[in-house]
Amino acid sequence: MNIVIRKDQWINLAIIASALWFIWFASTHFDKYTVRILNNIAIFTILAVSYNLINGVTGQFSLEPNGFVAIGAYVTALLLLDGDAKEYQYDIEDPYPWVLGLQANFVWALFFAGTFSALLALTLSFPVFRVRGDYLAIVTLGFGFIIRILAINNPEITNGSLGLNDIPEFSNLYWTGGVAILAVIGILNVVNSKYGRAMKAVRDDEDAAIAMGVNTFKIKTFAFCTSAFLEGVGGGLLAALLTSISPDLFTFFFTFQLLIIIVLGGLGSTTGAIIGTVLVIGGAEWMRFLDEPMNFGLFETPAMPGMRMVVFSIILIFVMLFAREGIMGKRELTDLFKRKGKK
Amino acid sequence: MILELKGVTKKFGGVTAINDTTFTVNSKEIYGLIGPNGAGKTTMFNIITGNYQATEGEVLFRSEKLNGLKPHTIVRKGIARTFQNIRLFKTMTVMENVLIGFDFQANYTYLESIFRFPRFFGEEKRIRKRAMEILDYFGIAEFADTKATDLSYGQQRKVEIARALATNPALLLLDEPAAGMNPAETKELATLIRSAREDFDLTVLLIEHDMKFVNQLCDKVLVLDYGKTIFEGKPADAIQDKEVVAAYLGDFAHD
Amino acid sequence: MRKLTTLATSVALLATVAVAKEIKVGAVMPMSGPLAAYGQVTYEGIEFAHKIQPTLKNGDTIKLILLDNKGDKVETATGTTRLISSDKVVAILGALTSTNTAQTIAIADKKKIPVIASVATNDKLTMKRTFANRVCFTDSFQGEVVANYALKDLGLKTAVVIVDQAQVYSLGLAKAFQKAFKKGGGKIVKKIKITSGDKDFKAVVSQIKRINPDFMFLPLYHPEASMIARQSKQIGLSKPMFSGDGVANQTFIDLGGKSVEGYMFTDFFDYSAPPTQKSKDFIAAYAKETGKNELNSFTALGADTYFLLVDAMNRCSDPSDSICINKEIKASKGFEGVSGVINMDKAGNATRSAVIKVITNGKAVYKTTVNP
Amino acid sequence: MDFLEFTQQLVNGFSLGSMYALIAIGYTMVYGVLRLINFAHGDIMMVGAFLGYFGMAVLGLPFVAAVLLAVVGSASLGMLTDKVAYKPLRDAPKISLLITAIGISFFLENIFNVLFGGTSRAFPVPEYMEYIINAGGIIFTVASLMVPIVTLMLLAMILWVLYKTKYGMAIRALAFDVNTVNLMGIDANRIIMIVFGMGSALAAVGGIFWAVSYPSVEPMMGVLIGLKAFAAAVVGGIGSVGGAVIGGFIIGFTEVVVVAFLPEYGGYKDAFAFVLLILVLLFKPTGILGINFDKSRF
Repeated sequence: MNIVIRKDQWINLAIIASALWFIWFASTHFDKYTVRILNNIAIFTILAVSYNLINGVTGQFSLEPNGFVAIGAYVTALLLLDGDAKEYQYDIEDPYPWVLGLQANFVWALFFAGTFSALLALTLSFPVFRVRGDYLAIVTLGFGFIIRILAINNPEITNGSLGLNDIPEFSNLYWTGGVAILAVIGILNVVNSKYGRAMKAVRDDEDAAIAMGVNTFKIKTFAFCTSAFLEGVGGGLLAALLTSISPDLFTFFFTFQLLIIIVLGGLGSTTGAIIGTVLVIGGAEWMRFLDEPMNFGLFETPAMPGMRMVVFSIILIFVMLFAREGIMGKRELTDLFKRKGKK
Repeated sequence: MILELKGVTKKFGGVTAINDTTFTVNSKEIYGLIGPNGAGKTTMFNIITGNYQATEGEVLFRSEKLNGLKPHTIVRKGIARTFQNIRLFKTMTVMENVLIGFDFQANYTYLESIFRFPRFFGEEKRIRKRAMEILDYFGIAEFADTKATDLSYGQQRKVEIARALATNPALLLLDEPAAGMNPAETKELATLIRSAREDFDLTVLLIEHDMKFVNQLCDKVLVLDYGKTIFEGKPADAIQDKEVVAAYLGDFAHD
Repeated sequence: MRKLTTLATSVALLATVAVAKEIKVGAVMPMSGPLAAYGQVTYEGIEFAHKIQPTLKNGDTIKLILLDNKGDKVETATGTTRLISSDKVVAILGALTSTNTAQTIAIADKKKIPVIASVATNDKLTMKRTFANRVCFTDSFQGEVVANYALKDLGLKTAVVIVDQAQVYSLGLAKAFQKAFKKGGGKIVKKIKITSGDKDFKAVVSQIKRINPDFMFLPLYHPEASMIARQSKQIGLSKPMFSGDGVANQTFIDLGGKSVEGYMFTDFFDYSAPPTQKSKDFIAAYAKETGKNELNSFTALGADTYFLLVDAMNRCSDPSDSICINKEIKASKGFEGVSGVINMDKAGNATRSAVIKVITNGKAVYKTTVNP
Repeated sequence: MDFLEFTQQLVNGFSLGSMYALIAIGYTMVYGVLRLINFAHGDIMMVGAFLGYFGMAVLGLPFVAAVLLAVVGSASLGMLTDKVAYKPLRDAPKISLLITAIGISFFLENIFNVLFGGTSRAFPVPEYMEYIINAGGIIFTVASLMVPIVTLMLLAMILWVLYKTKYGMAIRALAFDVNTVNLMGIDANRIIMIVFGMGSALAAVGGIFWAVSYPSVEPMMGVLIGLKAFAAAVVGGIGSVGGAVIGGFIIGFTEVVVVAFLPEYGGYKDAFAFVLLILVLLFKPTGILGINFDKSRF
């Protein structure tokens, strides 16, 4: 038993070390386009593993990421932009004085972004988890929507639909990749603890979990808030990567993309969420050919803009109908090693 | 006296599922709750565990009123249960299933688990050891890393009871533990329950259809019919009771 | 459209065979997602212009690379980075809306790659940027045009403004109009906020009916503007209505039906009175290709981003020198585009005339041209 | 605000609420039998509106025939989605079902976008529907009068089916217990299919009404309306058809009242449905006429 754990730890350390090496190598050797895609992958990894915690591990279907990512992005942007830059940008209404005064360094900005998201998640969890599960989906969907409405209708804070521009570009692969590694470790640590077990128990059979003395409300709230925290941080990283944010960035499509990622990777598997991110975010670039005219030799199909989205939704339905477990099922990478080791 | 129900009534809309039931279960007793289908036995369990709130009446556990408490709080006070149709956590191993029972007994916080504080390792080691002991007791230690739902029916039943015992209960509620078992398994189960009572210092309240099983195991039985108590006493006497026999006639026929 | 694309691809294929150098030009457009309708129309113009003029003066061919951004910022950023660092484009056309264009410019500006926007009218877009350009006029110019026309030509003194909080375009235009209208002695009696996607404006129009202004200014896109026109008609509110270029399309007239009769709006150009020779040729070619000569302004502006770029490239000794291209774009004076004569200034903004149209008998009829 | 103004807004709210109600009924019935938030329901409404549009603008059918086409087409589509996408997942975890529903919703939106473009199309409203009635200063079109009337008629019909027919009883029974329905000798899957058909047919009517009142159809039109209709279903009490109608009216009235009397908050109009939803979950999770689903089917 002990030996297995030790072996796991070695594997984990090796994975972390190679990830760090890769980040260094990519930052120094790859071209800008590849680095940008890697940045996107890193940020979406953070979002996917945390989204997977509530949806996959805890089995509570939520559609919130766009909302919390938006919160995180705005909090970070407001904290990173200095007073003058804000003064110059606000075009629709004059900003509130306190908005101009907001200021923090990148680390604190990310921390506040996460905390603010988590607090909102906590408030939402009270109405939502009072009833069972599936209302979460619609409430969070509505929440994401309301966040956008708030961003649009409070130009004194958010500059309305113009959004915030010229955000200092702090995010680079060291930041996004580093936070992604920390997020994955953190999430895996939760999953491999009594809390993670309780989350899975809630997913498998909520009544049985209650009968084991699990406070399911608390467990669901923990999962929801953790996921919101990391989504907020991810949003902050995104804002500092794009250097410009506006409400139309955080539409439901954002959430939909994450949903495909975790479903494809295997709901409940953190490794799966990472694999899904690489496939979908990397693959979305690759799948651009779907929008272009296709030459089948004998005949040519016309360009069909938007075909990608159709294909995406078919993939989602297909995975759910015929390959419900996705790529990884509920297993983790370390499980694969374990199985080999055992035999 | 460990459990006491006083005039408990439960109504669903217009239907009375349990009607003014009063009984007490003494410490270390094995107490049977029997009656035909739809008699309100499982409803009774759900009231004791807090899943349902009694419309009228009181539920007392070690003289403490349980009415209004959340189900998970009641578990922590020392009442554990199993389900009529086995409800194991299907994506988890046998070990993990039992560890869920230790959930509230492991003393580390959420942040301690994220940052892997020393206490996390200590506590995990402690509960894993105890979980292993319980599995050992039930003779299923070798399956610790097997997915719980891959086991045979009889073994799954054991895992479920082991899981319930992991919550360290004083009162164990078993909902038809022998259902679906063959006679040999049933016999083994009866022995196991009896020895567990001694080794874990347990009181057992069980729902059962198999009268033979009840007869050889229970110290006392309560017979319910459409929410009403029609008999309370020794199991041997129950079979002789006219009302009980009448209520059961249909049920025995198709069992 | 299908024919057009097939043709365009075959042309592109032929072009690659040619011996001359190939220079890549990028386009970032929402071809899917919520903005797809506008992106498709605009890109149609770029594509068609490319088909007409696929080579430079010196014989180099231009390869157009389109990236769909789905109307999304992350995709815009990735697409722009790809165009610059991986496809090595010399210039980028796009990205339709002001917010997405700002995203493209933020990246391109650092890499010193010129961007030409087709319809992004927000004033601040080109400020503090070196490589940002546009062929459309700005919100403030358009706002002024409407305000002056209403005050001076129509003698309207009081206005209600309906602004779409969710559209940068609407906010900018409303602000510019208000400023100019007040300056000219007019009075804004009420500013009503709506959100795009709204359909029911009964409460809004009955409020306006009570206020009874001289006219209504609706700096909106066609879905909302047409519904407001319809519902105004229903309650018997028949004040003059005025919009910007957001309603300058056939869909607006289709959606509005009879209720948009008399509706006025500013536009970039009028296909029935082509302002330049290039317009005439383009419309003729367009009519031949698609069978219709109602050239949408977005299509015309899309074409102009391309033509302006090619014109600037032709003036550079090395047509793949982005810095020179940018300089030449900004130096374009009296450029005869499809949508009219364009004069670029140092900031990268186009000085150009606006056209005012009025809807009569289900057709947008040219009324007057306003020169800056 | 005077009396006339108030009455005018009342009429507007009634008309708007009816449309939400028609769509909410479908949500509530599907939730009742399947415990599924059918995210694709709003998009079925969109398909209904599109079918109506095609019927009139392309096939040149008269209005009533186009409505029939839309109703039949949407009902078939609803039943088809059940058969293809939901039925194979009857024993799957609920989350799989919800994800599939999202997938269907996105699929419908995008396939329509690819095939017909994202530009709004003008819905050819029949002349008589736009005829304006002026009743002592209160102005409304024939359409806005017809919408609530037809809604109430359809509601009466649905209630009749639910309470007076064998299938209706099976639908109600299914909300509580799958076994009872099987005991009645009726195939539960068949009932579920019927529910999808009925719900989708009503959504199609709602979609056509929507297109008549606001004459444009586009692929994304069902998204927000669908969400609000679901909120209406929860406010009214999910699982209850009457509740869905009440919820629909509440949401409709709230919106109209907000825009009319609190114009500064007009921008938040779309948010109110969700705020109501959250309040209901906080204080009365079962909604106004709701049934406690947590405890049933235990």
